[in-house]
Amino acid sequence: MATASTYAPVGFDFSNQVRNQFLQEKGLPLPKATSTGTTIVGCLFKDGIVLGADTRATEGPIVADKNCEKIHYLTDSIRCCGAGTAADTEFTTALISSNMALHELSTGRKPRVVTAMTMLKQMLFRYQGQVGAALVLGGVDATGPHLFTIAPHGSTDKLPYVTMGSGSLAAMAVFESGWKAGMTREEALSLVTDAICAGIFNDLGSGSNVDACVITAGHTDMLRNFVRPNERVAKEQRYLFRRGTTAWKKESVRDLIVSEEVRPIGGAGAEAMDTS
Amino acid sequence: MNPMNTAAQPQQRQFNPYTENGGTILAIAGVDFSVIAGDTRQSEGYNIQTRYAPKVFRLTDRAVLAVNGFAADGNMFVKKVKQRLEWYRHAHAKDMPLHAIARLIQTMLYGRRFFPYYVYNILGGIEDDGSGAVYSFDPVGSYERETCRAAGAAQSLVQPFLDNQIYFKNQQPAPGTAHPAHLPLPHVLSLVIDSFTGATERHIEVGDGLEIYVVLAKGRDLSGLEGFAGLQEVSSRSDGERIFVIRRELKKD
Amino acid sequence: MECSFALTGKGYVLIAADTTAARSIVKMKADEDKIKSLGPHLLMAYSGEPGDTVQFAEYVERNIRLYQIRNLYPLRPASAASWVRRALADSLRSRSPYSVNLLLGGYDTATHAPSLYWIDYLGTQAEVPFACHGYGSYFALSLLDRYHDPEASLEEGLATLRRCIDEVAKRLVVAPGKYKVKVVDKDGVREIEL
Amino acid sequence: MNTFVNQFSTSSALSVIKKAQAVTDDDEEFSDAAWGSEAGFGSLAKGVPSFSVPAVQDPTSFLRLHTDDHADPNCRIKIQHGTTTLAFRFQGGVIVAVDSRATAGSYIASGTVKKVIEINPYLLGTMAGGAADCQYWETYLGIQCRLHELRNRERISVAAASKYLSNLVYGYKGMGLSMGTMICGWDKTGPAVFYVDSDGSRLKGDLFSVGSGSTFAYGVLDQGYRWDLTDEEAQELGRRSIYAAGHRDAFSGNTCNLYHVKEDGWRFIGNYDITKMHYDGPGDVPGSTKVAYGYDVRVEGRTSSNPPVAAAA
Amino acid sequence: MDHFPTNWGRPRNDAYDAYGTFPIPNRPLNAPKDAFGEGVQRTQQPIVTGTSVLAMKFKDGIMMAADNLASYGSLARFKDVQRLQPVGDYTVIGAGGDMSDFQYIQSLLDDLVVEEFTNQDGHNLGPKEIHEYLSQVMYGRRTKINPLWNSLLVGGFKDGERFLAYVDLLGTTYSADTLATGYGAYIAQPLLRRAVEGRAGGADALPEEEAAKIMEDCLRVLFYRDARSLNKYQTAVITASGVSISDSKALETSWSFAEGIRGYGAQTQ
Amino acid sequence: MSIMEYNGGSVIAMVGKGCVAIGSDLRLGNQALTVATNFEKVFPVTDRIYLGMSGLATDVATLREQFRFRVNMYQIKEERDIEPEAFAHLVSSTLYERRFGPYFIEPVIGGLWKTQGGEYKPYIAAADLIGCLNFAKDFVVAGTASEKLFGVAEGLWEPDLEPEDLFETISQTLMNGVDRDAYSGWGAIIHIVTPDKVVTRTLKGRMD
Repeated sequence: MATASTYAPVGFDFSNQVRNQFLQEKGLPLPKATSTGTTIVGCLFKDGIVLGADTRATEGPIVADKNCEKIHYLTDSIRCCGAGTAADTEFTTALISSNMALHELSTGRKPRVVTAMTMLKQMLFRYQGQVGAALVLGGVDATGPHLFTIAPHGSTDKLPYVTMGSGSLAAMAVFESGWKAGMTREEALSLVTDAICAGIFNDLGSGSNVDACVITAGHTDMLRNFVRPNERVAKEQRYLFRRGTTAWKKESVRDLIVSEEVRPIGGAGAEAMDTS
Repeated sequence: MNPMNTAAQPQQRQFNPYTENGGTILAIAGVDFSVIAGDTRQSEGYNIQTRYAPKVFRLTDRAVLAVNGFAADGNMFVKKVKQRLEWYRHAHAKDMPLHAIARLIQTMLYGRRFFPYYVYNILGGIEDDGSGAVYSFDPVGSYERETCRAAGAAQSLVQPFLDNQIYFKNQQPAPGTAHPAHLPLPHVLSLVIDSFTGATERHIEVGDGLEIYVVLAKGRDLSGLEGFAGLQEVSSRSDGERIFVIRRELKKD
Repeated sequence: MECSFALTGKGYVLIAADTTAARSIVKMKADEDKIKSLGPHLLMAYSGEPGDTVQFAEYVERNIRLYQIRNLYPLRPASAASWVRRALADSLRSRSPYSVNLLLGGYDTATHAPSLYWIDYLGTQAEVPFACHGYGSYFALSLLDRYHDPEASLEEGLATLRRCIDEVAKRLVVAPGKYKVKVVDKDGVREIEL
Repeated sequence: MNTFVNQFSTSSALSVIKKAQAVTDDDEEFSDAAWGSEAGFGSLAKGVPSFSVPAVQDPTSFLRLHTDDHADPNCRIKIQHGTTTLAFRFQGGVIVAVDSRATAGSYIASGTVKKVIEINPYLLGTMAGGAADCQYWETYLGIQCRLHELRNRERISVAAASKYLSNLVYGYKGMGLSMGTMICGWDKTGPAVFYVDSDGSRLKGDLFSVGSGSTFAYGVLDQGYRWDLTDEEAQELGRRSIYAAGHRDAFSGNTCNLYHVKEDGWRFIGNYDITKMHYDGPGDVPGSTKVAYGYDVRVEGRTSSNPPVAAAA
Repeated sequence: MDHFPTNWGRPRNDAYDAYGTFPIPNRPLNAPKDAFGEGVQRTQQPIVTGTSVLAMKFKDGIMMAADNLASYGSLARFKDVQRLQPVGDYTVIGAGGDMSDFQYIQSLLDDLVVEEFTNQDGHNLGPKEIHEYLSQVMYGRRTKINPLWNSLLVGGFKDGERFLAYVDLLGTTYSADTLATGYGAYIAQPLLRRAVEGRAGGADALPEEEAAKIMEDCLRVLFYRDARSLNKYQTAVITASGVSISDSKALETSWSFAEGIRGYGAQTQ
Repeated sequence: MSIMEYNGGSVIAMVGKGCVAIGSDLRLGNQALTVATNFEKVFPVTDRIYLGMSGLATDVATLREQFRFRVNMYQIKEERDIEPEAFAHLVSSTLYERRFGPYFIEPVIGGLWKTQGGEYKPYIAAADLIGCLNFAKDFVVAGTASEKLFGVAEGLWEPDLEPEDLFETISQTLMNGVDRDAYSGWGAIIHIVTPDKVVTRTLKGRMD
């Protein structure tokens, strides 16, 4: 009864499942988790890989986060963009990232992109699509640059340019019409920016800013908010309230400053405390 | 838990005659003016169909109707209302007064009680007594006269903001003062613009453009409208009520 | 349909629960006691899924008793309520969840204050001056908002309780006929004839 | 539709067929004019209005599919719901009290709805259920009541008016109308209250409350109700009961509108903010006990704890 | 009507009687029923379908394009279907969706044009009128729950004005400088918008040759990504000098972009 | 009606100049029925971190206990107070652990973190019911009134508000937001956390 251990077993905890089933049978539909419409892309160029993502996170039609980060760190030279159920992409990539670090420590070699890809696809396949992460994985390792997509059920794909998320069609159109082999870094970066912008401006699930990440052998550039095409315009007026506008019933103040008063012992005080 | 739920699941049909086209409309009535605004994005799902589809329509020189919901129903409904107003003009040689248009819209909406127009209407304009008025409708025709109202996709984002800023809800006036009963036109316009830029930030279906119709009572001067870029007059006469349109860009993502 | 009411007054908690045990459209029994004393100053009214109710009440009763035996003093009402809530919330996550709604009333002999806790089958807990479970709550809560007095004497409290029962009898289609009423105060737990 | 083509087309065989179709099958030409001023010409002669119905096997489930937000919270057309209304008869006439909230799903669509429909100076109808259903049919009832007056040179009785409404909506039974109204008024028989709903039931009685918060209103109303209440006491009881429902029911609230029907017709007593009543009471109005209605405000400073007197000393 | 407090006022579900308060829970529907209702067939799903239609405004008029495929499910059934149809002297309509419904629409429009011609009243049907007519037809059919399963683009040039608008099976209409139906709305529209909206001066600064190139690019991308498309297409150009619909053209495509790539994962050979 | 709306309730947190404010409404409902109007949904975690939870009330209580336990364990092990960011990740991973049988709550975290220099900087975060964190720089909301709160906050909030101004802004946002939501309201409580004190105020909100 009421046992809560700090050392719970690893992995998912299904103990609420029974109760939630019970509630569902009572007629309360279970809520759906935050799922993000997104545009994420990646493309190969002469020296490496460029990954790109928009920065909008939505809950239904509401923008929950205007500037979230969708390019996740796996290792220094491998990054992963996530679309789908937001929490799943976040935790899946975090888990694989730590596994990659462990792998690196146990083998003593720089981990390869295919290692990350295999870990991810095995994990996602194990959960049969229940972990709803659609990923674009890119990185440069000893064997050169690699770019993969991983679908929620664990299938993977290897291509010179890839897109995922609700804006994937818009972004893919840009790639299909603009990609060519052996681009320079600048060309690739501007193509990726164009592709993300196509998602941002044509897909309602994507929006706000462009994040990009350029990975070459030996160097990774994370270009957070590389382009900001959607800055909010200044408001027409300010909305400051006069202090005292809000009516309240009661107030309590908790002082966090520990105040110490030093009272000298001896003199007048000592007489009262005569211990002799 | 109520047992009713179990059997009340809706059944699926193959052809759904309705869809949702996003967007938001809003109207605010002032003492001798009324402002009716809507964004211009028309979307379906995550797809932007067009960046410019007007949701606000001039009916007469003193009545403006904003429609939101299913665009095909909305356009058809506006067409029918305009037709009825035209007939009225032919029969009576004058424009139908605002409160009568409101009742007309109710009966027209209710005529489709069992196959509703999926349209949220807001009618704004000038009453016979020269005061600004806003009427808001639900899809099957219940209506009431109000001072301000937002409808559509982002209604729940905009309306509480207007409650606070127009009705001064939950605000205590400074001691010895009272909240103004009516706000001046420039203030109302800036509230409208800020409502829409705010809704654009947080609601994916709102954006692209903003169209603000301003209806001024007969004889009211244009004070409060000067300085608005792209102000356009759409009234048919200059000696009666006058209607102006202000167009603004909104974010396009 | 089951109904239970509880309200606090000056130094006491009054708990009333109907006494019908029903199966489908049949009344099986008309004098079932649905209020359990969990300790010298603690009462619990329970309603909900038949079977679960008694099982859970007895489970709670024994554990609270066990605590008293081990520690030589009983759990105070607030702690007891918290424990009962937790027990219910945990059971809900097990293979065989208890589906029980509870009203927990107790008198804290240390602070001399009566306290009343409303707990539903999900393990939602609220400390309230008066509470109801069942369809009766739709009628009685507003009435109690109007007539309840935290400093009412026992007679006044009973009068308010009678109002609730009368109102439910008047308006609820499936109103239960008879109620058992118990009170807990500084002298302990006892049953009262309405 | 394509009528303008057909109108002038006499040539092709196809258009002849089309024209025939248009005559037999053109439900586009429904009377959305319905009643009122059709192009400025009255159309009252047409009688009971007609409605267009979707061309599907089961129109009721079609309507439910698209409008029943309880079965399916994502349904598109959210018709406004939620209400507490009450009316009771006493020696001084009829008290009608209502709240003013309309909800669509969990969104409070309006807090200023007029839920008392002034049918004529002697008749009031309340509005619960589908707002449009009540507004429309009670306005229509108003027309019919006036016609009755013109035909018979006397006011319609409350019984007849309510029966008229009941018959009207019973004709649409099972189609998805939703209306629970009380027709209140004063006629030759004195004060009268009738409950009419879209199932077709019509009940005569002394005291009714209708709506999602009606149970809460009943709780207060039943306890305070007597036939021989004074006017002021009755008004206070109506206000207090609506407050009770507004406080406890999520779908009722905002303000209370209070009407009193007497021999010389109805009178609007006032509009009271529920929250103001909670904190300060209804203000300086006749019958008010000048006490805040809110439980926590009322019992402020009172405690159930009962320390022994000896210990306190 | 439901009287339970939590869902008070909603229509009662007569199929389920919670309290047993009604003697006959399953009330028969009192509305008149069509005895042959079961037998009536309506288009409830498209059968032989066409995919995207693209259209854009350019400096001198409107350009539209569509491929020549009509699919039967996943079968590329008819490979020489013309989905761009001139109507009158100023207008072209392009159709996606069910091809039989489109042919019905064509017959309606033929009648309309003949009708208009025989009237000889000095008026000619322009794109605006035809779009209005189509939107009424489509909306009317959706209101009868008997839709014409198409999405149509209407493009035209009359009296010095370009006109481009959309109408679909629900009667939804809109217009913009660039339009696309079907998958084109997701794949081609971003490219079209970038080319037109993104251009200084917009559509007015877009010469015909460039428009044709953009159109071809879009069709190529669509052919790459839309599994129901074909690399054989037609374009229509409507300018002040009238309507011209091209013969079928073939797209140059290249599939060598991933030559260096092996497999879908760890494979290297 | 969704399970997240069963008990009702909403929470909001906002950043000010060197301070944060976090508040909730006070309703505990049982669908449309209001059971109690004293149900606080914001709890102190440490002196300068507050955690708000909206959603199913039983899970609010369960998780409150669980977080208190885990924070205490952290404190015992590390011999220092937990920082807001670490706490946010604690919340997030606790929720994600139940990915396939979630707790029905959406947490909102507001607090101050201590920089190397000993300064206090504001920190807010929110998560969905399976723990996807959202670190905003302005405001975060959760609960049945979240849409309404987003709308008002987007209009009213501005950067660098002093504690007293922040109190007005968050109070106005919360009260006007919940006034348009049937399942939230019935009073509200706001905590303003500044480096040297926490001011808690119970608002006089609408009671219907």
